[in-house]
Amino acid sequence: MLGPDVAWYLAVAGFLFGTGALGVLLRRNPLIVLLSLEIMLNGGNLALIGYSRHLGRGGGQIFALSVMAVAASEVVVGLGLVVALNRRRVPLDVDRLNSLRG
Amino acid sequence: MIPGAWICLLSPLAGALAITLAGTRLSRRGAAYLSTLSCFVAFGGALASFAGSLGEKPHERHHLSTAWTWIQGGSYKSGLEVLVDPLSVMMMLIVSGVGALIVAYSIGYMDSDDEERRYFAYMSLFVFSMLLLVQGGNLILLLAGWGMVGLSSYLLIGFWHERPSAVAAAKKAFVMNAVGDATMALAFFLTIQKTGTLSFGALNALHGHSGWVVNLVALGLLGGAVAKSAQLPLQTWLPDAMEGPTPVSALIHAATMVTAGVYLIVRTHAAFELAPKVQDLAAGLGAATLLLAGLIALVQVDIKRVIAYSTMSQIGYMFLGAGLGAYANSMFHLMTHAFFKALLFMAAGIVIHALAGEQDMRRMGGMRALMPRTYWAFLVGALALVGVPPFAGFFSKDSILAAAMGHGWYGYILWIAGLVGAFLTGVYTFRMLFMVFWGEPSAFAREHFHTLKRDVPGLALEIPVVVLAVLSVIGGWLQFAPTWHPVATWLDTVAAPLVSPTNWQEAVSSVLAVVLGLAGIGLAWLLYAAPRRRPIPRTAFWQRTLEHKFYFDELYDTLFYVPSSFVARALGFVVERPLILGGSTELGTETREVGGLFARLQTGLLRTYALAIASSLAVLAIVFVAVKCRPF
Amino acid sequence: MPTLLICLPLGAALVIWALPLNRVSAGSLAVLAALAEVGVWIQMLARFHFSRGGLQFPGHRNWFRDLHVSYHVGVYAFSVWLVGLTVVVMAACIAYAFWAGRDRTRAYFGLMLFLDAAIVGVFVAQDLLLFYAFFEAMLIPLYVLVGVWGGPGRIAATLKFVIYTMAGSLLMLAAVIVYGLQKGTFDLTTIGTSGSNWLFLGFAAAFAIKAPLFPLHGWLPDAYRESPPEVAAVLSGIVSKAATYGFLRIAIVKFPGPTHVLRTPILVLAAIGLVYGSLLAFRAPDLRGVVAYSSLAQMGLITFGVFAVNDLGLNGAVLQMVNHGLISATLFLLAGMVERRTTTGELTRIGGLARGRPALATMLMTTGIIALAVPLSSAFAGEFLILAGVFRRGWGWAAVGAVAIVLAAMYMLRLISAVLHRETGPSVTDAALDLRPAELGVTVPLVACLLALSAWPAAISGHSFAHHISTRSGWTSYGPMKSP
Amino acid sequence: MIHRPHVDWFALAPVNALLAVAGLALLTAVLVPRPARRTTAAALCALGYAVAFGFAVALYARSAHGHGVVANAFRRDRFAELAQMIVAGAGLLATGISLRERMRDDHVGEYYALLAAAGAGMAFFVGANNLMTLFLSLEWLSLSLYILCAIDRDLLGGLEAGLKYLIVGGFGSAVLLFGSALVYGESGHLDLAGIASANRPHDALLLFGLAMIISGLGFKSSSAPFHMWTPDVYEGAPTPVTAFMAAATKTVALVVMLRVLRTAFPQEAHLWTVAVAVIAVASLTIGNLAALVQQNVKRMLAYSSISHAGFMLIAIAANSALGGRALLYYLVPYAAMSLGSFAVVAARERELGVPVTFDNLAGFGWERPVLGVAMWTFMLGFAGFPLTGGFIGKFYVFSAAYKHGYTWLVIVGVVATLVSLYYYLGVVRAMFMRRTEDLQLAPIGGSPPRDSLLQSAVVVCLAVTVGSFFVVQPMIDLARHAANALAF
Repeated sequence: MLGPDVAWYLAVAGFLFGTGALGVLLRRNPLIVLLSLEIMLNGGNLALIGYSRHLGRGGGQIFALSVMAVAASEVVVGLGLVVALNRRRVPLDVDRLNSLRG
Repeated sequence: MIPGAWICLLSPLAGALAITLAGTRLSRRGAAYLSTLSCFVAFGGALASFAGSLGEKPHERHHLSTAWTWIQGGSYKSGLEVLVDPLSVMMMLIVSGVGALIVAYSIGYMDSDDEERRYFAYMSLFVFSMLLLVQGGNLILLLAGWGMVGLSSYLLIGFWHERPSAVAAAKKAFVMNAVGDATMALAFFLTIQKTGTLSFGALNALHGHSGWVVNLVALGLLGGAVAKSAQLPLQTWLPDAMEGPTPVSALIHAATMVTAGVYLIVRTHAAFELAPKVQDLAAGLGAATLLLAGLIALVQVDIKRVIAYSTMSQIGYMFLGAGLGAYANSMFHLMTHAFFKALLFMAAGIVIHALAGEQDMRRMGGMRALMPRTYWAFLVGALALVGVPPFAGFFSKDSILAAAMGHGWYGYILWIAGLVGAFLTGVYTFRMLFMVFWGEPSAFAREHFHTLKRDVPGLALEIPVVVLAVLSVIGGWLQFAPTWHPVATWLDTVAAPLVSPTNWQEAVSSVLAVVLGLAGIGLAWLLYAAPRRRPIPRTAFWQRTLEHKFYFDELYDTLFYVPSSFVARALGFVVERPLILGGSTELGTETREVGGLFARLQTGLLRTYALAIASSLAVLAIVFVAVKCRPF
Repeated sequence: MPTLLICLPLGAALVIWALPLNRVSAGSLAVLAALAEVGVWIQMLARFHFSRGGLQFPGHRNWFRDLHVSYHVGVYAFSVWLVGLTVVVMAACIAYAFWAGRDRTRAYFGLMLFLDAAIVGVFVAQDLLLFYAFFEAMLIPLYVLVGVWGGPGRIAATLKFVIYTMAGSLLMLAAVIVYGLQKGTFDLTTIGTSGSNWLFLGFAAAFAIKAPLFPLHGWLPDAYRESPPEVAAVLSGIVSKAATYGFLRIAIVKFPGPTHVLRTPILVLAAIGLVYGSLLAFRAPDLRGVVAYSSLAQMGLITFGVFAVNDLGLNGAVLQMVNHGLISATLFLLAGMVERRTTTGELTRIGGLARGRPALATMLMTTGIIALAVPLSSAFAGEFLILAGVFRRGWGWAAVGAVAIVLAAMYMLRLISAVLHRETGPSVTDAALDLRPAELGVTVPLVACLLALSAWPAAISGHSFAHHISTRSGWTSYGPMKSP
Repeated sequence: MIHRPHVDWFALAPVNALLAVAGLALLTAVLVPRPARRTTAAALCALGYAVAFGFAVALYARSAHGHGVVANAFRRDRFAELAQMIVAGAGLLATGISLRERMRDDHVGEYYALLAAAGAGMAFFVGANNLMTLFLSLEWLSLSLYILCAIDRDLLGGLEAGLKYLIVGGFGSAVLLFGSALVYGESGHLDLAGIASANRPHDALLLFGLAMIISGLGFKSSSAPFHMWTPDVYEGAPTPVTAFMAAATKTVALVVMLRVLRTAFPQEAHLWTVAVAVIAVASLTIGNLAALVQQNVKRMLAYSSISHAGFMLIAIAANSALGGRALLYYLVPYAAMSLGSFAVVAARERELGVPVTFDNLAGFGWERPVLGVAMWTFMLGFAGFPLTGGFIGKFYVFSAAYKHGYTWLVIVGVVATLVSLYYYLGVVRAMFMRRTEDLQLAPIGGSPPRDSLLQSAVVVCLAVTVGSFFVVQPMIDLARHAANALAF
């Protein structure tokens, strides 16, 4: 089988996932946070594709494709919300979204 | 005779219920008549059963009539039953007879008291209870009557319930009797456990059980007896009980209820005979009480209290006799005592009534001139009390003393005590008589005295007194120890005496007793009535001690009442409020505080939420791997 | 027939809630329903074969099969008496409420009837889960009855009451589940005995709180003080009996071993409660306080009887349950009537009520005297049997009981004289009339029942358990009661 | 030529019905004139749910033997159908509750469309039979819900809730995705049965995957410690949406969790039962304790829903047929109670125009007896009192736990119930025992006209709550057949 072993793909995928997670945990700008979410999902995608290559089955790739679609729509919704908030003169900072707590 | 017994028992109850239910629809006088009638009906019933028993051979005179099973717990059951035997018949006669007379007397005494109805309802209730006590066919009914008389005496002592003193006295009487009830109840529990029943026969069945069992049973019974009969150490309630109307004192605290203890001992003599020590104790208590009461009576100034103490001391004689096993003699003295003591109370009552309720002897005096008939009645009673022949007391009291001589050295101690008591009796009785009736009428007496009118109340006051006076004279002739003794034989089947004094014992004790009694009278005359009076010898210590009744009240207060109420208060403040009421609340508030902490974790910050998920996910994953793969 | 007893008040309650009735018609409907309930009970009493014993008038319907839970009702001899107590007291209380007039009438009477049904249910349930359901269902109306119609401190009181009781009930729920699943059935008549102390404690906790027993009575004073008098009457009169009934029906029967092991601690608690309650009753500053603590003491006494586990104790306990139910109900109702007249229960501010108020005096006097167990009263019979029974477990217990009897005399006489006697209290005006006919109509029947029982206590103490029971061991003596 | 799998349209009928009405409802937004729009859209939505319910019932009747359809991507069995019934019922009621919600008239079309779409997603989710469909349908319903939370743009809280829900939810689903990827990789299968059948060495990555899947589903079922979004979202979102989420989302999340764990990971049972039990305890503790101090009723209900997730997780942890029955039975009264209680809150909200707190609930019970009594019943039901299905539900759950040997879990549950009494009864206290006079603010412009639709919805919930106490046997039979589809 061509290319590196599946473990490498998995490592990269995990790295992406971790990066995204850190992004969500650390960044305060909702746009960046959404972006980090995308990265996490893509980590998942990469893992799926890598595995499906490794297993020689198509399922994983189909899964990955559909996930892309889902991710896109998720971002769309997210952006919509961000825009709506921005219209209401709410600063783009997730730490300021704390009117609901306790 | 069975129907007679039931009528005797129930008619007073019917009277009480009728008066209660009728309420204001029944006039006061009507209530009075109804109550009196019911008591006389009871007396009729008693007579009927007496006649019935007379017609039988001695050993047949024992009938038990059960209405229905009153109480039952599994195998144990006791019926609602009346016992008709010589002893109960005798008591029925005394209780209903004297009771009827006294209730009749109350018509006059309570006239124009605005709660007459209540009074007469209570009186009937009392007569019922007393009859239940003496007729009850088993121990638990005896206890029932025991408690009921306590109740009705509570009601009657506290009859004038606006007076705090009356209410207090009533409570005191009830609680002290409750103590007695409790000890009796404990004795009965033991009896049930050992014999499984509470019929009077159960006490004979105790025979063969270990010593402590019978001793405990006998002690429990004795406890009840001393409480009810105001003997040492539970005697303190009786004087205070004089807060009640005078007829009540006459009926409950002289003639009937207080002598119930004697009845109890005679009725349950089987248990006592199994426990001779307790028997001696009873006799000893009796002797002690008769001395103590006699001494205290010397310094009392309230006429009713003097009579009350004399009652205590006379009952002491009866206990002495019963404790020695001279049952017939005690019962005989009980009967005569009922006559003359009731007489004394009622005569005193007339005086009090005539002096607008004054009871202090120091403010009386010279009443002989003002009310001669009452004086003669009172004199008869006094002589009977002191035991001067041929009055009733002579025949009954002296035979008890005689019985004491037949009981070894212990008996002689008791005997001496009895003789001293006889002397004291003479002193205090005639001290009272002289102070009240002799000499010149005091200013107070002249001012407040008003003669009785010759109307129904007046007659109602006088007739019973006359009857009782007659009885106090002839009542004793029923039995004269050396020659003939119908009472003894009558009671023989129920309680055979343990001692039979010889004639010379009888003679010696009679002579001594009479002599001492007369000596006492003489002393009283010297101190209170003689033309040239001797100064009354006083020592401050004895004076105070006697006036404080040997400090029994104070003792019991500090021993029981004060501690218990202190403990109660302490529990309230130390345990109840902080721990039991407060504890739960604190727990609740603390839980809420913890809840507050958890709520504060909810910062509202997105990143915290994500962090929570991430970290717990990590933990979960690591634990899984650790458990399943055991890499380390 | 038990089903009828449950459904009748429930139906009436629904009708009252559903229809837009006015004050009077709602009230009278409720009273009628309660009286009908009494009638049904009398029917049941008449048709009950006391000689035969055992479970009678059984009713059985499947509830859910896979855990063997069913709707199973029926009455034993002693349950008959407790049901009777319930219906009678409830009728009296509802009638009193009707007369006294409660705002939000429909809600109020609906809840009272609901409560009626729930309590009856507790006494007739023959399935563990059903029993538990009724046991908790009692709380639902009580919570609101106290919380809405109660006094100023009602909210705190009712919260405390519910949390306390639920703490016990939930432990019982755990015990019920474990016990039932272990035995594979929840049917009380067929479920076998268990030897687990923990299960026993689970049940005992619930009952001990509901009764209440000594350290667990924290809810009692407030609840009894703050609730409307008739609700207090129900609380102390019958709801508490559900607990002792539980001891009787479940704890000692299904857990013979644990009962044997844990008898002493429980008797100790009962003894402490007996003396402790009496002492506090003796100190309590107000009318209801005295009655409240006295009922704490009384529950201790009844527990004595139950845990004597012999025929004397058990019979006495049943008798005393009925007695105390009637007594404390009457006393609370009378307390309510006094408070209506004097606007306070402070014993220092009332007094001398007897003068010119014969009916009130007679009622209070009679009840109080029976309450302090004067001999010949039914309460005396009950206490006598109980103490005679517990005497067999050790004379010390009976001695404590005897002391408590003296204390009872002390606090009851204090109550009577403080209310009726001595000089007239500051808040007693001449406007405070004697008992009205309606009030008499409510209290007289209860007192009449007490007097009737005094004349014939054996009616209950002789007709609560099968007669041929051995006196040696309680649970076998109880054994014949299991369904034939 | 491409091999086309046979599609069992009947199995998909509930989903499709909802999808269809979703589309139609969207069209109303443009085709129907504004005045009629609200009612038309609502009617369509309700119709869709009704039809879906009907189909679900029919399917339940006809799928005694569960089997995979559409290339085994979707499973047609009674387990799924029963869940679909609950979802459909909840959606129907939610529609009724939403009708009079005070929101601007634009977007009503979208609102109902999304409501239907979310329902469709759930209906598919419960049947999802492989990891892909699982993830897709999860996103499907989540996206609709994100928007629904934020649909009322006047509601600042709504927007905040929406964004929070979106981000945290995205995080959760990313976790689920990665977990699925790992499991797929290690087992070589996407479909659940295959995962179970695949013989694999117990390797760390699969366990990581399992952990991630549990977390992802735990997130949706708002069970601690994945719960933290719940209070904020429930409080911020429009109340009818909250009602729908509380009832339906939790239902499907729990049902699917049981299906996945049971079907795909039987070998790891000894792991995940304990894990789920621990999560249950956490949810019970945190939910109840945090609820104690809440003032806002919606927020309190949110925490209570967390604690109930805990209760139902106990049933899952039992991992037995009895547990399955317990879960499926409990879901019915639970859904009814949460829908009902949020509906009552909504009614009060509309009267006052401000968030409902314990204080401004004062006297509500007497002003609106029907709603008051209903709320009272729901609270009693949550607290597990008799005469409500909540009681039987708890009983079953505890029984399941005990049978599985988790006696300690029973004790925890009991204690949690005790704590929960405080705030549940607090609602009753506020409604009935506080006088209206102590109320700070008077209802604005008097009370709005009685909302008969909402009222009837509440009454239905009431009927279900109480009825499920009396007719246990039939429901248990339903639940048994459903649970047996999981081959316990």
